[in-house]
Amino acid sequence: MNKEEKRKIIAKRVAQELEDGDVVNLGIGIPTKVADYIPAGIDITLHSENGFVGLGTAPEPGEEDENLINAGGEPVTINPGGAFMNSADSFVLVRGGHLDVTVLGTLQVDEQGNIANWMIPGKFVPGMGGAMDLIVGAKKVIVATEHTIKGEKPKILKECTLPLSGKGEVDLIVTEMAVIDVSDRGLILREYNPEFEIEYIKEMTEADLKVSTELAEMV
Amino acid sequence: MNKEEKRKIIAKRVAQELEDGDVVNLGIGIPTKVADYIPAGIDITLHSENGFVGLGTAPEPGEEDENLINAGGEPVTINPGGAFMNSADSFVLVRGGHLDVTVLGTLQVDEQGNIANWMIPGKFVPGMGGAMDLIVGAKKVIVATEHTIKGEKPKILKECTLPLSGKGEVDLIVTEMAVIDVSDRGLILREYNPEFEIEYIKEMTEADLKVSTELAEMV
Amino acid sequence: MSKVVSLTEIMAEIESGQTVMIGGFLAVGTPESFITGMLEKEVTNLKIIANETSYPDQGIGRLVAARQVDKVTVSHIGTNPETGKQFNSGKLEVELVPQGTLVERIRAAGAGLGGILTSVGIGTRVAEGKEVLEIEGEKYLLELPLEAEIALLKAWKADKKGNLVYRKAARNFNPIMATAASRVLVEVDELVEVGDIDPDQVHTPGNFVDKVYVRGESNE
Amino acid sequence: MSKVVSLTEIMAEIESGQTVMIGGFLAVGTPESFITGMLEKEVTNLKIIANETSYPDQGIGRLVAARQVDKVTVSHIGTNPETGKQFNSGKLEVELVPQGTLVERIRAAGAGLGGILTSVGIGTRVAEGKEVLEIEGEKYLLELPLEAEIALLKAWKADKKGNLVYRKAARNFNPIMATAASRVLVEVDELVEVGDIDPDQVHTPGNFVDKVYVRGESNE
Repeated sequence: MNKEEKRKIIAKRVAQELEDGDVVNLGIGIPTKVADYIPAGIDITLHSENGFVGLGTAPEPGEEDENLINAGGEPVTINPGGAFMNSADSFVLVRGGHLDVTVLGTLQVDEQGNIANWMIPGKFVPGMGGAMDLIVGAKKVIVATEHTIKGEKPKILKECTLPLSGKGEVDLIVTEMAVIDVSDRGLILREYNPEFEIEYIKEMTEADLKVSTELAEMV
Repeated sequence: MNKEEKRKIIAKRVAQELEDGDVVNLGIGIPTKVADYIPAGIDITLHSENGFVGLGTAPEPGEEDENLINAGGEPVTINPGGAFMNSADSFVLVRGGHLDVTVLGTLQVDEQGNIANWMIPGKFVPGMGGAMDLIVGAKKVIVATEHTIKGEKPKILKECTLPLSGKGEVDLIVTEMAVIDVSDRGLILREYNPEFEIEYIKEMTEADLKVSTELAEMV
Repeated sequence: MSKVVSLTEIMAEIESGQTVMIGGFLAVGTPESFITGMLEKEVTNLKIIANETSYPDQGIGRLVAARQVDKVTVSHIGTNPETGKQFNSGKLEVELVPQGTLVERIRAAGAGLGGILTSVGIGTRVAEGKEVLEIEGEKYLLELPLEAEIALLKAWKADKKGNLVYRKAARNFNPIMATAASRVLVEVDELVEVGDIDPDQVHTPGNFVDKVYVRGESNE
Repeated sequence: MSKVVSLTEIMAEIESGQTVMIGGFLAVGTPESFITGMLEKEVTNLKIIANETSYPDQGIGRLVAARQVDKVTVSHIGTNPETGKQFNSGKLEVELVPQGTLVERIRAAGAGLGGILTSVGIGTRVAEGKEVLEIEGEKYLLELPLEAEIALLKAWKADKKGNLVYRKAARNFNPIMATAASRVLVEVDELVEVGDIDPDQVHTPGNFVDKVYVRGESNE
């Protein structure tokens, strides 16, 4: 399974978590791709933290608007019925309980629902951007990430070793191998990708992974 | 001197305190009348705390707009170049150092610059409306008031006896008798209305009134 | 997916005992059809958060006059003698809040803030019982968020997604209250199609709005 | 009484060592003519408050690349490798602030608030050295206002009184920064007559604005 296939599986599965009427913020990377797989017949409003709701698809080449980018700096469009706002109001939306779902990538996530995705001390310090606000503010925090680093090193840990972006805020982890609930009892394997053995998935997960009594295959 | 004459003297004198470019909020009563005496050639922007700048004159009868009142509930107009805003932004303007002058009436004012204009316990409790915000927020607080209650009882006291609206915030007191600076050294009589003897003005002022070395007549 | 409903559907959400924010400033920007509906439904024991209690025959004042209100959290009650009377006789609880603090407390709830610090009210009765923090030698009151179960708002135009545009001084508290209540119900003068409002000129994005009633529509 | 001036007059206000807010999000909504002017004037030791440091060849990033900046207070530096390099070598101070907290701290300064309480950052490095308040069992960071000597903004339209309208996602931090600096200097695409902008559709009222430069005007 190559990187592109993994990303597609993850984005597609995350999209199924969205419900009609949800206001959703999609982070950079895999999360952005979720927009391509939103099930037909449900109405999702995408929020772009640089200041609007109603984020649409990429513009046709040559149709880019210099005043209209997403939070990753890419040219985008706004759907009919969308609305622009200033950055303060944009984060009123995020922090004030008005955002149903945020989907974020990560460097590490752990069994307490902690997430670390903004810096590797001494190496890589991009900053948190709006991620910390999104993690605290969204009603549901979905981590969309490859299961491991380069197919080897677990990203889903007993305890994050990198500086945290948020503490105990993650609700769901979706990878190319598994759909994992973060619960009071720890991590629960809710669905697995039948291309992988359950034992292998556990091996590639540093955190303790309890198997749900209602375990199903990822669709 | 009847009530109307007193009010006119006060409003006219307060208007001379305004400077070109000032953003000004005028309270209800005498302060509202200040707008009628703004000197020609200076550009004053009036703020209405219910949500706009560029407050204009009263509309012609029959021309009232049901969506356009001042903070006292009277029909008003907005000048070209005015702008509406929500109440939060209206008080960002007030509290954030963006309001040059507020002119308020009062029940009592004292020599420490305290002002009491929102309630008489057990008798009259209208509430503070936006007055407390204006008193703290405006760069310059001018109290525009008749000098006494019913020509007898001083309103300018050693110490306010009614619940305060603001503490140490008043900069200037303008009455039909006098223009009084509130300074670190107490109240300074800067100008007097020659229709009144200085001794009489002092008598009608409970607070200690120091006479400025540059005492002038009110114009 | 249209948010447009009848007045009956709006009224079905309003119950006695609720905490209700009502937009408007001296009845300008107040949803009068909703007030009339509440008078007819005879909901009681309301806790109202608003700028003031208007006049006895207008806006929120009508609910006070009809004795349907237990508590008001407002900046002013002077224009409605009925409020003062009920307050003096102990029938109505009145919490007076400086206007700028009031709207900022509502905004804090809508913005997910735990509170704000303001120097307005320092040295006055408003400070009584409140925590005072000193920052760089300056004293500030800690003022806490104000939220509600229902916000009843008035806008000029809406589209079917609930995007709102307010008119002139009728904007006032409405856009802020739209962020601070669990349910946001809006009376509008005019309904337009989705896409008719320029996204640069939306005052309240539709995702903050639950239901829209078009004033004057038959009550189906 | 017109606030419209030349670029030279704008540049006369900007000096080395100042704390400067600059609008924009990844250079969209950033006053590029002002940035060019600052490069030419070679002002140095700037302390910049902005969303991020853009790209090395755009917006704020150009000032960083030219080593004119001592400190940035931003939410992100990942798009400008030059910022990271100068930070790692100790040549540039970087204060990283969560984006929502950053804009709310700027708003707090503009709104005359002494601070705000937010749960964003609790349990992370952002909380280090900050006061934590507990309210009804919930922990909040006390975040303090951020103000500046100068705000350099970009709007779409202005009238001669300085009323501003922003365009699409170029609005971002601009209207908030307009409230939080001693001097507010704005670059616009288009100038219109006073009265041409509907008072319901002004994004920043003119009284917050000191000077307006119309992009592309000859530099007289």
